[in-house]
Amino acid sequence: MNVNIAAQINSVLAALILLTAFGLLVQRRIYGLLHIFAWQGLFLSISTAIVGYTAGLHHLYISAILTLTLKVFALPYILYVLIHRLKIHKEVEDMVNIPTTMLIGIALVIFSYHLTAPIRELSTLVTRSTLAVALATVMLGLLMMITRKKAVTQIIGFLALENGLFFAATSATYGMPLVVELGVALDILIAAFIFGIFFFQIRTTFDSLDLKEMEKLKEED
Amino acid sequence: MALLTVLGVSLIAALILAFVGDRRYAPEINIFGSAATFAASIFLALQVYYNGPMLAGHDFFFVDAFNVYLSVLTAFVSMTTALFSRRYMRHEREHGKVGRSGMRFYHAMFQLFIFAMLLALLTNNVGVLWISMELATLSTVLLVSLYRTPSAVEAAWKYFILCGVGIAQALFGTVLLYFAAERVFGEGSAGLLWTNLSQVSDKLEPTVLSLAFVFFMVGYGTKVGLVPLHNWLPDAHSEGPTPISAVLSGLLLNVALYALVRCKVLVDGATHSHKAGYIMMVFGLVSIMVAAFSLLRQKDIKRMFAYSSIEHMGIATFAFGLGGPIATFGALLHMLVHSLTKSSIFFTVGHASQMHSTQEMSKIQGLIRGNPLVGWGLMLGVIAIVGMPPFGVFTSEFLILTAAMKDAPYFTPFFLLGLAIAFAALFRKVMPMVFGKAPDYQRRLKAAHIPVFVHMAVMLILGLYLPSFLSEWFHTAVRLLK
Amino acid sequence: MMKAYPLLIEGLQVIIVLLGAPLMVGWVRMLKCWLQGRQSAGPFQPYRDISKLLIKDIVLAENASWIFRFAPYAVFGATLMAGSIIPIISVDLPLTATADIIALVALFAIARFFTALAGMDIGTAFGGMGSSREMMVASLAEPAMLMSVFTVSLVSHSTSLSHMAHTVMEGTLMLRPSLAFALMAFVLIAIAETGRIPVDNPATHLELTMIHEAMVLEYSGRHLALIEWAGMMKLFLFSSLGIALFFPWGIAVADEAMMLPVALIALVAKLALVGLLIVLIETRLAKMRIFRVTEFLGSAFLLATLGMLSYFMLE
Amino acid sequence: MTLLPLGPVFLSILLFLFTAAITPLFAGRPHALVRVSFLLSAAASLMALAGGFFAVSNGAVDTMTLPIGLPDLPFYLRVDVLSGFFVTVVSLLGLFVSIYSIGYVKGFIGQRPVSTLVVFYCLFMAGMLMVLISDDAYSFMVSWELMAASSYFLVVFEDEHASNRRAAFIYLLIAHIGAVLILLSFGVIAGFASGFESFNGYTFSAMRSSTITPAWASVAFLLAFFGFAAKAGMMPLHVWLPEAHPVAPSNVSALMSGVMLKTAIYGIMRVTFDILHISSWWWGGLVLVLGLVSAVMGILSALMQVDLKRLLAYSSVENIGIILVCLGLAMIFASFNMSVLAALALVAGLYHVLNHAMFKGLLFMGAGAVLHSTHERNMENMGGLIHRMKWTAPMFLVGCLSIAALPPFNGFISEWLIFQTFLLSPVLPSPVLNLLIPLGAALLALTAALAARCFVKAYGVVFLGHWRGAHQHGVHEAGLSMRAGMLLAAVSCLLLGVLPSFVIRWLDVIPQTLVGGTISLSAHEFGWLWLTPVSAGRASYSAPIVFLGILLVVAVVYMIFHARKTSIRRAPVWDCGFGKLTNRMQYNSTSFAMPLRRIFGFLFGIKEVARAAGDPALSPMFMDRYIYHLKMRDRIWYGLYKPVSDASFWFARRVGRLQHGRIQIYLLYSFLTLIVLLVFA
Repeated sequence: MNVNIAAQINSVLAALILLTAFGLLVQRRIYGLLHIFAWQGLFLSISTAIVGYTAGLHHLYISAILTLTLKVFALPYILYVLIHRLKIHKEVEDMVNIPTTMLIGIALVIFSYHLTAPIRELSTLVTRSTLAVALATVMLGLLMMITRKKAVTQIIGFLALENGLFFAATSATYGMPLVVELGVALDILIAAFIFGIFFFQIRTTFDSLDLKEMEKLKEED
Repeated sequence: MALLTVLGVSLIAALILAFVGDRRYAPEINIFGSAATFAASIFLALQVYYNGPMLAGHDFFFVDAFNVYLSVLTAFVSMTTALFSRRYMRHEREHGKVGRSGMRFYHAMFQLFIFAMLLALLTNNVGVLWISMELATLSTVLLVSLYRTPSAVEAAWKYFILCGVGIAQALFGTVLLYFAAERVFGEGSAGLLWTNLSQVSDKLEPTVLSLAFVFFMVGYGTKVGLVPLHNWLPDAHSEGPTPISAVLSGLLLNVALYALVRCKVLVDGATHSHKAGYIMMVFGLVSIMVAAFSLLRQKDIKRMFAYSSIEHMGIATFAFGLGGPIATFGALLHMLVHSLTKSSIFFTVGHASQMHSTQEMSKIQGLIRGNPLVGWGLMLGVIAIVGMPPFGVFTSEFLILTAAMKDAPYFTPFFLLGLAIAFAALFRKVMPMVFGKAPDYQRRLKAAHIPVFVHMAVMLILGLYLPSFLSEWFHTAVRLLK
Repeated sequence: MMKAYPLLIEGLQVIIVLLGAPLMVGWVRMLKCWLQGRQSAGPFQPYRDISKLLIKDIVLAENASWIFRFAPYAVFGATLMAGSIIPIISVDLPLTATADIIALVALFAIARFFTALAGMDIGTAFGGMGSSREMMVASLAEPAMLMSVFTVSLVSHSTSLSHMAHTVMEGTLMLRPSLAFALMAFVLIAIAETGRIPVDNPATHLELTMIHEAMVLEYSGRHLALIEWAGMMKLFLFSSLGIALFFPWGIAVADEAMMLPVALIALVAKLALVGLLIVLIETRLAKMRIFRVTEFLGSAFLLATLGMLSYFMLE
Repeated sequence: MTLLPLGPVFLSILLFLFTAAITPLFAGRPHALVRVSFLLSAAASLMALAGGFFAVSNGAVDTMTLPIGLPDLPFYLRVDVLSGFFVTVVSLLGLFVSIYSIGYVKGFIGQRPVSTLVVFYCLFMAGMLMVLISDDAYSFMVSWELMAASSYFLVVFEDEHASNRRAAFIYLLIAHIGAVLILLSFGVIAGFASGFESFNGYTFSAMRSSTITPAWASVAFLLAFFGFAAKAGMMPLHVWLPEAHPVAPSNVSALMSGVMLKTAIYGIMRVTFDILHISSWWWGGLVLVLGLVSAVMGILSALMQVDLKRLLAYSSVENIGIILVCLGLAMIFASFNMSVLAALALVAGLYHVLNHAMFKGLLFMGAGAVLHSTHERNMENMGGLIHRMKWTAPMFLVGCLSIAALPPFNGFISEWLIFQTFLLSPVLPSPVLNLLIPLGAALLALTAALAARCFVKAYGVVFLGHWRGAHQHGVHEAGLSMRAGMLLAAVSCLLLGVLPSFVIRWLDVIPQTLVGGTISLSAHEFGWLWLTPVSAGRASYSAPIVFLGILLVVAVVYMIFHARKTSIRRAPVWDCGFGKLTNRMQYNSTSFAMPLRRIFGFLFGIKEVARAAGDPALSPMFMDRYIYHLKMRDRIWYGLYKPVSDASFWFARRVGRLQHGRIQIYLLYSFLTLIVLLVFA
């Protein structure tokens, strides 16, 4: 597989990741969100593996495997179990309506492209054009967190944001050093545990996972 | 060796306490662990003092004047906080606010948190710095929700999400930094080592670095509690157990600012402009102003001092942004003295709220008559924190303000306004609590007096006499951060 | 001998002040009687009044403290001290250098301070009212007075009374607007300070209008005699102060022993004229309401300030 | 042999600190504590007094450095003539007040712990002295704030009342804001001195030799002036003063009013005359105008008061105004290089500093004695104390006479010198000043007359007449040490008033160093008996002769009139035949001030309500009683401070909306921050 083809495949994967990011933004059903999230993880993992193969960097395989296990299997599974156990409503409500969100999302993609333009010029890597997508994914994840009302969807948005970061790491620099990658993965794992605990805590204290319950601490009166 | 002890003891203590944290002797283990860490950190500091900056563990650790004093500070405050938490947590346990597992969790996470902060300070790897910052957040998230009250859970959730998102942006910044470094160093860990980066910072690509700085600013700025990224801070401080508030305010914010400043040095080196400095100054100033005005309307005592922390972090950020030898010196000193003062305030605040079974300030009265130590401790703490001599905060604010008058005179009116409002707000609230007659619902309490005394003494000494080794360190750090 | 001469003049002046004051008051009263078509008791009646009071026993208010008893002496002492400073017959008195115009004003202020305290001391509404009003008048008159004499001292570059008199005397006779303003202010103030109509009425004890008399209502015997005497001296001194500041011609200069009789005659003539002026004012005008006094004194203050300003602007 | 003056001053500070430090040893023995500690502070004051006095009389400069503070910036200490003079003032009153305090503080024993009072009293004294001798910005600010903080704790000593706490709060707030302004001013000057490459620029000696552009010098001057003026209690920054001084224990009020305000004057002089050097005349014009405003408004407000200590506090505002007038004149003259006139103005100002310390200290001590025995601050409930406090009454009278600027007491001397300055001022190059100066003289004259009026009222209502209050049991004379303290102050009032030429000869070296002019040659043309500031022809005043003259006349008259024994009969006062005079019918403080309210009422927000109470059906003509309400609003408070505070709270409410409670909004903040930074960076 020569570099050119790898780059093309990578671009396709990047497009898919962007698509899934938008999918997360517009998806109303919660299981649907989980599926899309898992797909995004899969694309990310494949992309990492391909970059690792092309660049001959073997530690990227480890990253890819980590991504695969964490983002494709473990986290969606944990979330699935939690949602099931906590009997969370299947429908997801948005704060802002979906067309508006999409428009904002598109604007963010353009903005990311504009921002990464100078970096693209500098880079010599095959993956350089995908940095914009990575940044866009980060921003879309953030946008998702802002527009969603449920604790679970916020977490999914947060994880999507992390995916974007991960993608940025591989696309801009062929991955961070292994120590860092491992550490990041560990942190994500701990975070997953913590939000798991949190769901139960929230659930027991508020009888709901709706974030509306958690607006008591404020300065207004 | 000292370095390994510094990091290892707290990690081991965390592991031990995870199992025995609910026993009667657990607080002693906690104290012992922190004391050992502190002793080791002093040893480390002596090494650095005599031998200069050192690299260790295959360049994985780097100890210089900047981070060694923060490590000693971290170890010291964690030790005094551990001392304080012995009495404080016993009281909480006796009043049924925490269970056995809660105590275990508390002790283990306390040590883990200390470990994370020390790792963040001592590591040479910018990536590991990020990881340990995240670890520090994660270890305290569940401590904030320790009491399981609705507001505690809410506060913890906000802390978790906001800091999580914030720190994720810092990761993006790290990626960009690595990207820039790779072009100089090529593939591998070398590109993330701060010692390497700082040597070649002028070769790094300025556009990338200024972009990276934005992400660092937003990311670590969230943890520093800079406005408008600060919203988690008052919630988390007010709802968690007081020892945790003390270390969050006193230490975590410092460490986050440390991370930000390390990054700023690289960016400045690359861009040869003062842009990062200006961004920091604006953030600092906005934080000072917003925190000061927010202080005016507080009802909850811990929330109030949380805002005061925002204000002081704003001051330090402003000073680092200002740059120049005197302002940077002032900023370094400010981090030190703010941390000591604020944690000591939180100690007394914790006791005060225990005495009245509430954190509502209108119900806390007559502290001096009820418990002179707590009352005077709080009063003097507030005097110190608002920047009155002979306490250390005055010294740093003196340096920062005079330097600001020279380099950024147009900012000083806002600075002055913020300081004045904060002063008025704090005193307005604290005076009725400290003075006056003790209400009948006030409880007698055995206060943990040693930590308060020790902090007060150190604050006083630093206000009147800055030891020469400290100032040498600061001067070295100033040269480093130039 | 060189030393003795000024001392002699000083002694002479003190005697003139002590003895001339009742005479002047008697003269004013006599003139007033004539103008109002009454029969007068002659110019020497004040002497008789004072000596009568001196003989009488003292009836002291129950609550009176030592302040009340000390005040007449202080008032008398301060006034007499003032009398020994103003150049009345000679500009070269040994004591003129002791105190200048500012000190002179302050000496009168001492007298007033103690009178007002005495008014408060007995603990009646009258006394308090008198003190309050007296101090009100004073608080407006005193600055106006200072402003007025300051104008003169600006012209003469001095605050020393003899020096000021010298300057005005030796200066060419010219119309200075500043001095004119100052003189007008001075006349108004002198009226207020000496408690004459239209500010105060020395002849009445009508409660609601009186100022000075309210304060000294409880005095009797020699205390009253001292107060009355001091009051007379005050009138005399203000008149001669005005003369010394604005019309000093005729006052003797140093080492001109021959000039003394001339100076004395000039003084008598001038004081007689002043008395006439007072009587004219008092018969022409009615007493003002107490709060009109502020306007009266305000205009005096204004005039004095105008005098000073016009010195800076016009001269 | 020249005596080095810094040593005694420094030792005295150490002694004060030592006294504060040994307080815990006396736990449980308050009587011993009070006696020992205040005797020690009296000794310390005496020591400082010696140092300060020799500093001025030798004209020597003595410096030393303390190895504390920042490592590259130790505490620089320095005594020169200016600080020596102020050290003398502080320690002289400190000595009297310390003696007085032995008796006064004893009154608190049993009511509240006196140890805090002792500790902070000593720290306060030490802080004041340290302010005067520090020679770099850092140690100056440390001492300055130490002084502020310790006096704050003294103000809040009786902390149960919310009003006391409020007073202390306002005090500390304004003091702190002032301190920050001073600090910024030092920042400006230090920036020019060193460019902030090192700490050396913070020393005053570096600041002195720095060359600073006129525009920045003006900025520095304004910052320092307003910073110090806030502490000095200049209008309109005075609001803390009438709140804080009354509620503090009276010995502390005496020190605060008498000398603490003077440290601010010292600061202004140090910065303008010594460090910055005057560059433009409008500095002096500004000081002059604000001084005049303070003087007139201060004394008018004092006249309106019914609280004795508040009255005294407002009178301090007035006196500070007078001192500022002198400084303003000195600055104007100095800017036109008229050094002799500047020297005269400075001497007048410094003399008034000394005088005000003495008589205001005396008056506050007297008020303390009254408060101590009557437990009353409201003058409406006092009266007739002259019969019960046979010692305090005459000493208070001395204070009143002095502050009313009546000869032969000291207030008159400084007043006289100020008027001389005004009258000697020639035609200046600036037309504004030419109009301002006569107007200033007029207003000053008004102030002096109003001051006399104010203290007639104070003395008359408090000490004369009948007791107006409800109970008068236990009204007693003050103790021996209190009387001793007051007597010493009263004697110094008299001595300063009778022997001014010695004092002027002593302090004449100060204008010589500051503005290069001196008046001593002309001042003693006629010898010590006469005071002739410029030349004998211009003006002269002989305080001893006036004093002896009045004394002589009074004695002679007394002897003549008492040659014949007459009987004195006591009788009830004239009651117009109604025979129902009660003590409530006396003129009181409110009624005494009534004419003035009519005249100057427009300056204050006055609301008077008088209405009859009783049953109108029963008898419409004769009411049982009349009810009179007088409400006075400080226009400056409502026009200047309240809007600021309201605006702060309004803004705080706005800012509070940032903390909205909804996490999505918070995330949006961080998102928007990111985007904004990305766009602009």
